[in-house]
Amino acid sequence: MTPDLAPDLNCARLTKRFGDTLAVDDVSFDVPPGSFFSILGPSGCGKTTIMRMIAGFLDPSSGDIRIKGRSMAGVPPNKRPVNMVFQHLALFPMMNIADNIGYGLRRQGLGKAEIARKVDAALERIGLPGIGARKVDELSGGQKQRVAIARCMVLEPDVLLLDEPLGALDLKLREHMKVELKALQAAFDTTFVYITHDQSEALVMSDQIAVMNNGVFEQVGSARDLYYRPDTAFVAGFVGDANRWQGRITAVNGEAMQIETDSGLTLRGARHGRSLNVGDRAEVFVRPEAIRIAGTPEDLQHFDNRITGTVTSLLFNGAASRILVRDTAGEEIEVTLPQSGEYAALSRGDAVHIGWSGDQGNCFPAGAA
Amino acid sequence: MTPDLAPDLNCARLTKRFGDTLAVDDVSFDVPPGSFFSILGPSGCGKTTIMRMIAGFLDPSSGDIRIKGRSMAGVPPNKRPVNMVFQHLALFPMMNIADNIGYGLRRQGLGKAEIARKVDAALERIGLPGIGARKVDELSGGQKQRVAIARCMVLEPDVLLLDEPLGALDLKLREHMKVELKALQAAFDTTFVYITHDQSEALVMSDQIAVMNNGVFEQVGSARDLYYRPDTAFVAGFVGDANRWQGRITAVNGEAMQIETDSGLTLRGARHGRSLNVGDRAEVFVRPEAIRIAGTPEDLQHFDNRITGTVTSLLFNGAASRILVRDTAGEEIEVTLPQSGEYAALSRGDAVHIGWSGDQGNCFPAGAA
Amino acid sequence: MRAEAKLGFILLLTPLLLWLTLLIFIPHVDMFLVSLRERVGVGKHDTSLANYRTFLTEPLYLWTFLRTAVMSVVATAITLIIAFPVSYYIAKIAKGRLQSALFLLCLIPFYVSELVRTFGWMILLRETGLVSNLLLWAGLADQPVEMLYNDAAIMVGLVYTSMLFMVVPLVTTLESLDDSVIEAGYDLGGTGFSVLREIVIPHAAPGIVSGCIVVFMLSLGNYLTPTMLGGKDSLWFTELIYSQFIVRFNWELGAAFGFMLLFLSSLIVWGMLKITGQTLEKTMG
Amino acid sequence: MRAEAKLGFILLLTPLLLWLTLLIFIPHVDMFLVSLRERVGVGKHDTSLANYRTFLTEPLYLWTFLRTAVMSVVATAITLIIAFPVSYYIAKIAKGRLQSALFLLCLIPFYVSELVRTFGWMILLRETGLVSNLLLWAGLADQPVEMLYNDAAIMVGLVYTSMLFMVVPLVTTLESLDDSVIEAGYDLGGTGFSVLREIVIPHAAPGIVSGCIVVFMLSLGNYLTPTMLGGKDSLWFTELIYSQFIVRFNWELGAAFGFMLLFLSSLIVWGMLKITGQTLEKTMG
Repeated sequence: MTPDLAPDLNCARLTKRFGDTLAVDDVSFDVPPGSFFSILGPSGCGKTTIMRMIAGFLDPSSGDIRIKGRSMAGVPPNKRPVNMVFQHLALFPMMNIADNIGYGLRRQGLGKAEIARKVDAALERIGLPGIGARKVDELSGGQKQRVAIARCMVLEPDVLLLDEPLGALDLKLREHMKVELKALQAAFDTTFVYITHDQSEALVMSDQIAVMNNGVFEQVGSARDLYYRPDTAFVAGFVGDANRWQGRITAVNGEAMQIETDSGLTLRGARHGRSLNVGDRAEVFVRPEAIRIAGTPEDLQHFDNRITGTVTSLLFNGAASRILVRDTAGEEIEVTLPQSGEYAALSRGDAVHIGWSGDQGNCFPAGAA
Repeated sequence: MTPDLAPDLNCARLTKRFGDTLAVDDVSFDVPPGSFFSILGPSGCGKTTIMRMIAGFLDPSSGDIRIKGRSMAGVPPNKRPVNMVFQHLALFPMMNIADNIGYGLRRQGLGKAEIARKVDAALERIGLPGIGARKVDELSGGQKQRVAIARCMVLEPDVLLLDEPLGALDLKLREHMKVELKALQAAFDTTFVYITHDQSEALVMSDQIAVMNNGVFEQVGSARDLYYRPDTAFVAGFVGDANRWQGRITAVNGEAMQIETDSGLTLRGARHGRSLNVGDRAEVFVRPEAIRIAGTPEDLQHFDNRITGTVTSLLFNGAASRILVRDTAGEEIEVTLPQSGEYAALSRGDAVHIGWSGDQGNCFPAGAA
Repeated sequence: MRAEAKLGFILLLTPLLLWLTLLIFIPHVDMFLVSLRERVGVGKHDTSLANYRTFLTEPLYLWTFLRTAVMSVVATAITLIIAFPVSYYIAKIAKGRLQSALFLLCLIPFYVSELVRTFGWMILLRETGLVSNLLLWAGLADQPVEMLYNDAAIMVGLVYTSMLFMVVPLVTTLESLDDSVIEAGYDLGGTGFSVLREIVIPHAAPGIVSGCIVVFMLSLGNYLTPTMLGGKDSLWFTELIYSQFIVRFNWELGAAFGFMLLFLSSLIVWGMLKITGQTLEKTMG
Repeated sequence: MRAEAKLGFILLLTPLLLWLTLLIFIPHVDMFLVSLRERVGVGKHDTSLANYRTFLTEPLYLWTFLRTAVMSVVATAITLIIAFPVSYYIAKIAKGRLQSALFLLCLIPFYVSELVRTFGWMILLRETGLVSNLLLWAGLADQPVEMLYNDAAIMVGLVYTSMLFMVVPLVTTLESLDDSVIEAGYDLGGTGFSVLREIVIPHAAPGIVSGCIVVFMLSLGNYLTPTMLGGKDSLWFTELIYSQFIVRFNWELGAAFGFMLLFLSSLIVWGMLKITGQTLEKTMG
């Protein structure tokens, strides 16, 4: 991952038009060798289009895709050194597991004995030795998942593309597969390009994440960058949960600023280098876990945002429990309860004091998302 | 919700057999008026069968269902004072929104003017006034959801059944609809019976949750009861995340006990009233957020379980970030990072000290789940 | 799509287009041209509408067409009434093997040659056949009964032959109706009848319409069944066409008859679509 | 299920069961019984296998059956070869309106009466018809060409009539093949040919088999097309049956012929299923 390594995948000014609509708009990025790169965005943002262009199922309207430095223009899907794990896995139902995994090797013209050896090695590696003779529909969801990955990995592709492969799994298994996928990527030591609309999948697994919206990359960075230092209002709203206010800036002092929200609150926030001036309309995002609860206003003296309100709802969810607090302006603010179990005894209608530091209030020009 | 109120819904020794398989096995429960009752369980546990028996689409093999005290035996679905929101909503695609909502009222033989008035009132209540003339497929997922609820609520049922209605929505919307559903239930003040396999839906919305497995209720209680005081190993494993060890009990001292795990660790746990004796095989569950991290072993002096290990993986997910720690026995332990952002700078391979209080280690007889 | 793929598609489409133009349009255009020729002598022809005039001025021809059309409409209605519950059962109630088996049953008429099947019925229904003997034996008749050569026999033959063409589109549309939509209909207070009228039939409408069109046209154009099972009074319009071509060798008049059949039946189908408020596009859904 | 619902289902099933027993089994059983009777005098019959003996000892009959079977197999093969790319195009490539329109095209043969359609071709292909004149005009022939009354004309008629019955099952099975499975085939290094052979055809096999069975049986049992388009040497087995029933009034021999058609063709279908390793159950999916 040092910068002097040539990127495994390089997309330069990639653009795709469908008729009048611009699905992918001048997107450029590099994926370093051996890294886990995710493209995160809502459905219809163009992430699937990018993936299909890399795989070769779509031709870019303009721009170039290079894999290990070689341009892919005009190279058909079956000649590209990339393979893809499809959303619904697309295992071949008419073949058994061994034939599924061996399909690509047979296409390469390998001998029977060598194919059998490689297939066995791949099954060993995904922790499912000896299931080669089974049928596809005899496997569980998680097993199919692993077979789909093995079917690509036996071909030793330069880049493995994964198109929301966890979407079809049920909840508990999905949590488990997140960890497992990351481990498989480390074991195979191959570049993974992963697309998803689920921010927690992207955050947990990726080395680098590109947040995509309306055909453009809003921000590319590590999970921590996106979460703590979003570049745009869209990223702040899409990655993780956030309370959100709109208002007008009344004072700017270096990075710190004061905003009068439309509902009438006065909040302090930070612009983190963005161009915002007094009188501009702005949006403030505050994460629920950045807000502290206290029994008395004195406990919150060190915060420059302090609000008194009443609890309207308790959203118990174990370690991720939250409360909704109605502030004096009538809006509801989501606040994460401390994991320690403090304040777990709060109930509907209780008065609480909440506060957060102005530095935690990310400000963006309004209307940007 | 005071106990002297007659329950809105009462199921007594409900049993359903399909051929040789026992889908629902002698289940009894009461749902008090105006409460939000959830049945939580993995797919195939029998929760859908219970719901279909309440709605009248299936007849119980034995046992009785009473709604507001009236037995439903032999009452067909169209005569029961319950309505159902289906998993895929089942809006009538051949009708517009107003006709969808008015369908049940027309069946009751109400006059046109009154139907129109009630439909408008219902649309108003779900926050979508004036969309009556639209077609079903012109609505977004969340709007359809609300229309499906309104279609039932205009009939003022005694009990509203909801069959995983959030399953078809995308992630962000699902989070939002959890809060909204709870608010709708409060607004309509009707008894909701909700079935789901998603523990966070059940935990966030419900007054009471029944955890179901293999046709029986494992535990009925509030979200907090299930999370902090699970009655069975199944509940401990299904509700929320947990680290899990199997081993043999080496000492019992009142509620506290000591366990030698199969991997060779010595852990302390608590039996919370369950019958466990020295020499029994047992399972211990510890929640990831119950485990504390420290830089030096001294900081963990007050915990009776202390382990030193190395970080094998960082699972960044904003406020719910975790690390995996490999202990001396080679097992991986999931530990939630503090929300404060402390220890956020940990990286793979770092040595860490972790510890938790023995009271947080829930012990169950092994093989119970 | 890359260029070579496009070429592939064009190659794929070629047989279809050939088939379309060669086998559908040209014969009909040519037939129309022939029908416009009036025989004025041996091997000599003029272009005129004389053949169509003959059709319109001879009451027997018009009457036969009308009879054929009415009988076909009745056959279509009977087929629909029988096929609807059968299709509903196949699509919504039968599961697994039973569903496959029932569907296979609807294919059976195509397994046995129409000709052989019709002869089978003739053997069964004739004066000395099994049914007649059964009735005699049971004392329900005091002399052999002839059940062939009447309109009822034609009707049975037409309905039987048409069943598959009604069942397939009905099963297809009914299968696309989500079970939970029907359950929601009951759950919200609907009775069996109101669910059928307000939910099932509106949803199945495209299938009903396309099934009816095909069955109507098949019945109208059937030749073997009405000829063999029908009596002397049961003249079918196709028999008129056949006799012009084969018996009288008057191909010009036969062509005119053929064209009138196509034209008038299209008119009827169009009228029906208008009346029921359906369009062909909706039907293809 | 509650009792009243059960009653409803039984009522629904009744027409199906009636139809099944009355219209399928009884006629065939009766036909078989008739075929076992040997006419020993006017109105007097013995039970014997004489009719079947006649069939097996007269070379013309066996020869005609063989000819019919071979022609039908060829017609089935040609239909499959034309229908497969068309079906693939309809199921996988065409979208929306185009898809509907193409499917509608396959329905067209059922819109026009088989009789009228056949006469249309007769007009087109006869010695004084359009095609013959075109060839003369283009200098490709120096005297009028008769294109009717030969095996090629029969083949065109059979393929055209059968197209829908091949396209429908093919489109159905091909539509059930997930697009991404085909894409995965390419992505993992497959060429167009290997994807077709290893993925598309194995998946479509049930549709191919059921389409082929129906088309083969329809061709074998067709009467109008071979009779009218075929020449004197193009004797079709159904013509033999027809002449026994209608011309010679020998219903017993006709019934035996009909039964042999059913039996031998079933044998052929069974043999084909064995050879291709398919079962009827798989075919119904």
